[in-house]
Amino acid sequence: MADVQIARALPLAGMVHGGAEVTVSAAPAAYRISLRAGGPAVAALSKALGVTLPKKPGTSASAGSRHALWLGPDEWFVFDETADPAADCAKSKAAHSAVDISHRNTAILVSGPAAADVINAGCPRELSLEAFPVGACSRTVMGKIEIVLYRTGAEDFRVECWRSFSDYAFAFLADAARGL
Amino acid sequence: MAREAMRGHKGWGQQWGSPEPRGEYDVIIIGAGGHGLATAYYLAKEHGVTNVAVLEKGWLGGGNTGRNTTIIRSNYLYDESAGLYDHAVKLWENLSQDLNYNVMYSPRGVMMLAHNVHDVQVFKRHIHANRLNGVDNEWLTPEQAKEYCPPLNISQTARYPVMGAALQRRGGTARHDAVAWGYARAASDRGVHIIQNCEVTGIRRGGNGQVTGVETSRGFIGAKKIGVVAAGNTSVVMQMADVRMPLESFPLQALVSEPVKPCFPCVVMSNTVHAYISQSDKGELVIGAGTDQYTSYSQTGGLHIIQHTLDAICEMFPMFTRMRMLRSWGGIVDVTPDRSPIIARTPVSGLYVNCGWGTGGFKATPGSGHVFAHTIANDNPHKINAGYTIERFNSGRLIDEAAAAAVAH
Amino acid sequence: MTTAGTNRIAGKGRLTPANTVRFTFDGKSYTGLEGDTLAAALIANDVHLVGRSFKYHRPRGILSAGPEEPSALVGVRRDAARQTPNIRATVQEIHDGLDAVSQNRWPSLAFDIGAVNDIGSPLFSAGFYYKTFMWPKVAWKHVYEPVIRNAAGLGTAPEEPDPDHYAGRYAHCDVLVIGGGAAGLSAALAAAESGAQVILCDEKPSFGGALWFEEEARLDGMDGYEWAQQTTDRLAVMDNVRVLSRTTAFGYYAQNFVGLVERVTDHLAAPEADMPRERLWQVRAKRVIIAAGAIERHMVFANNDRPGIMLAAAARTYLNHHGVAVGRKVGVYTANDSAYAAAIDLKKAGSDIPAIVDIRDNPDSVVVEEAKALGIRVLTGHAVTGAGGKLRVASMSVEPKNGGSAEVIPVDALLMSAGWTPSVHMFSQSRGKVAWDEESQRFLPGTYAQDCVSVGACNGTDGLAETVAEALDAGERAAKEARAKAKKSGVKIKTEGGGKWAGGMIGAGPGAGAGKVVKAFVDYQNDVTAKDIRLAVQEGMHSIEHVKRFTTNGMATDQGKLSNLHGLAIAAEALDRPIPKVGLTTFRPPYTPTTFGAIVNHARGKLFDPMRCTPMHASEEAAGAVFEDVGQWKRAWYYPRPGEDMHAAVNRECRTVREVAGMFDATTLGKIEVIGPDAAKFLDLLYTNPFMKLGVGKLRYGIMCREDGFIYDDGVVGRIAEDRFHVTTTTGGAPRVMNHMEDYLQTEFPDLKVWLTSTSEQWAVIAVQGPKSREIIAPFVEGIDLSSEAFPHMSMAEGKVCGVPARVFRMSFTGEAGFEINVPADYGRMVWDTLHEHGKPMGMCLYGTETMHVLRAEKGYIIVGQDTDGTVTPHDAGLSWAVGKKKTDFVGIRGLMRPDIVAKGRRQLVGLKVKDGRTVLEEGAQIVADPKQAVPMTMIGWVSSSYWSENCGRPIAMALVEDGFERMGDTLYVPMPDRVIEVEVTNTVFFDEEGGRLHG
Amino acid sequence: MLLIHCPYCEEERPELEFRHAGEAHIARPADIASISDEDFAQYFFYRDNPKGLTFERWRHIHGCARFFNAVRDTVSDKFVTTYKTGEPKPDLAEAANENKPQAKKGRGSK
Repeated sequence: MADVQIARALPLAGMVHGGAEVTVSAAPAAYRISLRAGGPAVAALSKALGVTLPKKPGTSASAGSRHALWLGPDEWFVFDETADPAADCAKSKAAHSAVDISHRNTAILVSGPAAADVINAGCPRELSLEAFPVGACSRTVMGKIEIVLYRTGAEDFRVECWRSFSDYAFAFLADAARGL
Repeated sequence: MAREAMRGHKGWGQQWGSPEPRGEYDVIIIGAGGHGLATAYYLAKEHGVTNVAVLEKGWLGGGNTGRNTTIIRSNYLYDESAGLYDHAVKLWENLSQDLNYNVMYSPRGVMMLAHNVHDVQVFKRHIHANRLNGVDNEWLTPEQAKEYCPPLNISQTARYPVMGAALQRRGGTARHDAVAWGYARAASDRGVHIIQNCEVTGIRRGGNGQVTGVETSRGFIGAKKIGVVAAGNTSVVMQMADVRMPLESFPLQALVSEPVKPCFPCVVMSNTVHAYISQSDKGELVIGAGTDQYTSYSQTGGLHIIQHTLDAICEMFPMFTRMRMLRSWGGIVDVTPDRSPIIARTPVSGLYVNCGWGTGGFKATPGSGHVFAHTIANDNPHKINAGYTIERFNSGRLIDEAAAAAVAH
Repeated sequence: MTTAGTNRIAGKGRLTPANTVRFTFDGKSYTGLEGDTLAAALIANDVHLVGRSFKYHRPRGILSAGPEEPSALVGVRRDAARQTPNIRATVQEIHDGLDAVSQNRWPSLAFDIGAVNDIGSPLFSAGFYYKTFMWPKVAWKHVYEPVIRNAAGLGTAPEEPDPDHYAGRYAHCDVLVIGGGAAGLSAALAAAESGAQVILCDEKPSFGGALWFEEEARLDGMDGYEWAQQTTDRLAVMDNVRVLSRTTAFGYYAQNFVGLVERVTDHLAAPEADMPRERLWQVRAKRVIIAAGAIERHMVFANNDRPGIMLAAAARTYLNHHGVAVGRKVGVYTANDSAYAAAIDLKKAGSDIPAIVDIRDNPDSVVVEEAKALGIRVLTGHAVTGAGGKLRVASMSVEPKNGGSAEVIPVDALLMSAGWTPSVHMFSQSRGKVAWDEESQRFLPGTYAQDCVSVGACNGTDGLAETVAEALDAGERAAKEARAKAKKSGVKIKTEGGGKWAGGMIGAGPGAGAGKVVKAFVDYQNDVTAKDIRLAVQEGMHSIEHVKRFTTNGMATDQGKLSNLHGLAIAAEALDRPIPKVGLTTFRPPYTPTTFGAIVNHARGKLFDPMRCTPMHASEEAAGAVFEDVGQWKRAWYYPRPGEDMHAAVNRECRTVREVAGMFDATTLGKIEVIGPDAAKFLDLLYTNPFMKLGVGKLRYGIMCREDGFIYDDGVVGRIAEDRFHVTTTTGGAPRVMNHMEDYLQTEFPDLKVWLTSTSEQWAVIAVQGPKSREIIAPFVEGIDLSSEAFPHMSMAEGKVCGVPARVFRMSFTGEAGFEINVPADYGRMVWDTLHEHGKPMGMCLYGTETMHVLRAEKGYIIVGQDTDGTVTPHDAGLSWAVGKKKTDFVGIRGLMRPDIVAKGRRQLVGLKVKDGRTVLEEGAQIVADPKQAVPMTMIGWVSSSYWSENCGRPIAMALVEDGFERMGDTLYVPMPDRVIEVEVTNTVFFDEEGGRLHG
Repeated sequence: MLLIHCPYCEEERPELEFRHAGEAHIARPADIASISDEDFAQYFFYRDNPKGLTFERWRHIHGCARFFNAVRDTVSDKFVTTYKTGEPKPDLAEAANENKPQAKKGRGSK
């Protein structure tokens, strides 16, 4: 084969928008799958993945670098910055659908005391710690796009969106961070 | 007028009466909106049917007639549509004189913007079809569009740059209240009873199935024929005669800005960016918003629908960002599966229906009333509304303007 | 003390005399104090004339001290692009450099030519438009309408794009309190101390509401206004409370969703660049407490609009808050007690009060005695029947209300109060039904529709003690309802003093009653007089909605805050019917005019709508691509080289693809991964084509219909494994096809074991097409035998391209041998650049969507949405082969059987050959059989696709023509404005009819 | 903007996350290919469109992505209940009583 330098180009590579109240930055590359499975397969898949797939709506589970987010009654979003969860799913015989979406999505990290306020500029969900505690996750909307929102800390969120919407998402968050 | 002014306007009589209902009418029209009043007027004027009552549960012209953005145009694609709407425009052109009431028909031009190649293809298709149908509609370059409407942003850096526009010069606006009042006065002058605060609660039918009259909040009123022109409430009224309709009712919102000096000379519509705007004689920017997604009879809608509309307005006319919304309101629009109206007989003898105008009924008011009056008087449609049957949904012969325009690729 | 205006009273008010502010009005410079509204500062400088009315251009002054102001509207200008019309001088705070101008006058405010309308006003009665201007017919458009338009319209719209920034925020709370007077503050405090999450907003710069002017009110032993500030401070530091001043609740929507607008910078001389001008708050509250207060009404009498005539409580605000006396010789005309307080305050501040004219015969109240004790003449049972002066009130005519001789009393200001109208706006917007309270002659909250409660003056509650008690209770109760763990607040507030809101009159006063031809204004801004309302009734307008529309009463920028009740009362009197029978007032959003920019907030410019770009966008841009918008996507349209126009570029690209090869970015196509044991069965139901027998590693073109049988979408489906398919959709169709599939899967075929995942953006798709395509990609492909034998047309395989995992499809939308390479999106640009670099020296070009369209048209391939329009079936499109004949069910099967779908006369897709061999038909052009017929012509079809085909050396076109399949070889006509074009009906394949090139 | 209880996510979510999907409980005829034109039109085009309580479908498209059913009053736009796809039509009388507290009367309605 001809000699090619393999280079993965993240859509927002290196982008940071910082301020005292909030920092908006591009997340590093990750492996991601959309995992679909019926009830009976969940235990087997949890075992294969090494993380217990949560059954409670809107919750997540983590093990090491691997995070599994409940998105629907038979749907989980699993991401991992170091190892490919698709490979682990492939080992399970249980009926399921695991689709690689590592490149479909990209992620933005929003951190700081005003993180929730900035996301609430376009996301109509209640983001108090009471309503959306650390570890909470959900598909929702922000401005004119769909996102997956995942709270990783009291003042830290991960915003996942489809690749071609990431430019909009980043610009939106940066605009929302102005003049808080 | 000047004479009345000097007499302190004491001589102006009532524009329409407030008669007590008779025991029976030849025709009862349910709904005193523009279409219903126009139907009554043309029944009296063109068909000599004057023993007519128009029943209205609220106040005349208080439904969609009083709640729309008054856009008038006829540059529709299909023969059936062009025929119907252009018939209406021809009536609009002489309506003030016909009714002796200034309905302020203002042919200031309706410009529809093309923002992508698909829009251009669709508009050209309309323009060609309109030309061969004898309906005016012309293509403008972006520069010509800007000349016609100076506030228009034709910058190539716009999110969806304007690639051109279709302009119908005979299109424009009219004063909605004046249309209802003008028809009401003219119909009343010809003997039609307009009975407000009279809600129809039932449709009575005889042994042969033929309608015999209506139950109302003011008692039973007999009728040989009944025309239902109840817009958003059509399904409810038709249910009274056990007729299920291919209709759904949605909230449609609109808004006006505070009045400002003339700054917007025509009507601009953009289906792609979702903006519909003109300026009223009073100086208000009149802006049509979209429908909410769910069926409702609430006459209210969500703020996000208004937001979506104003997004588009501010994108296309960035100087209006500092303008302010003065008033917003909602109507109930009844929508058919092919977004074209039904103006037809029904499976029930003596029962006629005129409905399904969706978001665009105002422009058709005179034409709709005219052909519906014909349909009721002759128990047969006018050739202009022959295709607007209910049965088309069984046979598949739809009149789908929206499908012809809106399919993206 | 003259630095901040001659009417500034030393020792009065709460502003700091040292904090002066310079501003201009109509070009003249004035000094005011920090904390002044423009209105306060103008009155301080003895300027009462500030505007002209809408219709008659009558001189108008300042009527109020709040957002209900109908008259004092000005334009405010920060710079050329920051001009705002119709700003209420009673709301706008002054700042250094504020530049305000009067409106609706020419050439100047004091001398306005438009005022001739006032003299001609008998002609311009209510509804005058409708009765005239009809003859001659053309005159409306060319003469009357332009004149009317120019006369109307108040201020001037800005002409430049707004450079300011706006922000938005969604917020949630247990309790939202609307209004921050004594009631709102008490309610908020009780709710907050109970542990609820509270948002409190008030439209003014500081909290207090009526405490701004009610000097005698004391709470917890403090001056009322001071208490309000301390309470605000106490709330502001609580973690569970958000306090928003300068924030108007403008819209109350379903399920306790309330829109607030916060004005952030308009009061600042030099706002920081990043600060938004306004911020929209969209609040979802578990409970809402409406504490919106009440609005004082004016008295309806002749010439009640002269500058210097104002509401009594407004005068108290100017005096007690701003330290400004509205006049030195101040008349008072009232129908209730509250105006007495104004007279007393002004008297104590040194103004002369020539008389208090009280329309009541025997007002029995301590304030009457107090006024008399101060030596003020009180004329009970009297009425003001007229005002003298033009640009400023100079006198009032006073008569016994039941007739008698008039006395003209000189004044330089005239205060009036007809009583207080509870602000039920938000309650009404919440879809609550107001009810008429006969006893107090006012509309009050009747039946509630949402989880809210009204407290204080807006609920008809009189007295400070009662208001505070009601509000504390409401606050505590709301907290308990919203939050299970709410505790007892323990808040107690002691009150003394405070005014009453009850009493007064509605409708026209003596001298403005029936039969009187005077200008007694009901709606100031729209110049609606009592007489106009009677005329409307006389003309048969019996519903208040008709009266309102006929006269425009209540439709001005204040939306009837002062005028509605008076108008209703006058109409009711003329109709001789009780008020509730004439109509109930309902209110719609917004409460006060709301800036478009705030509503739109972030969704401007780049954030108006997402612009979607493919991973290869930057490379395409660098290669000179011109882009087109396809939905939200930017797609490379064509790649012009220097000197080439679109036509030349497309011709070159078309030629190059067929002669050598071309590379095309197909990333935007939708992709869905369909997985599960029933995947084939599911696709078999969703597409017209059969899918059960599609082999692994094979591709099939599929058509999707809705139940009506019309083409909904199309695409290529590849079978990756027995239970795994890779489905593609059109670019625009991606989301709706996914929704359509999910709908059937979840609700109609829930027993099928299938999962759908959108992979549209997982894959970058690079199409390499043309005779040299294999040669170009081969060096970079691993694990796939690309030979035609091993990998024939309509096959797919997984392998590696440029070292990254890839799905390679052997397929073609051009009619050439070609490949579509799917690679994970983040690698897309790398693969694209690599292939481009390699292919370019071999003669390969990049091509865009336009060339793609031409090449596919040369082959007769349809584009859904261009050659179909939602009314075209697969049969109409000549795709009957793609409808499974043996299938017993698929979505659309029944729709395709309907009588008009199978009848003759369907429009069918055919090719057109232009007889002259040169003319490119216009897309959308209509087709007729007989070009000589008269208009309206019978059209039998239309041109859906049309191009110059460089490869065919002639124009090609496709068209939907009535019974087109039976017209092969027929001559038809395309009538254009200047000529008729002759065409021949052909099949739709114009190039390589045998299809040999596909397999090369 | 409505607030809609998603029976799968088990909480109320803002309307922006949802897509309305038309009248509920209109099953696709199993023998669709053989039904009459009238029956097909009734299935595909005709709707009850009631003023009052309506059975309707929603999709939590920007949430859990599930379709579900709802009972809503089309006059007040208030939801009576929501339930999962496939569950039977709820007993309206019962549901309405449970969810419809007496309308609160204000001072004005004596």
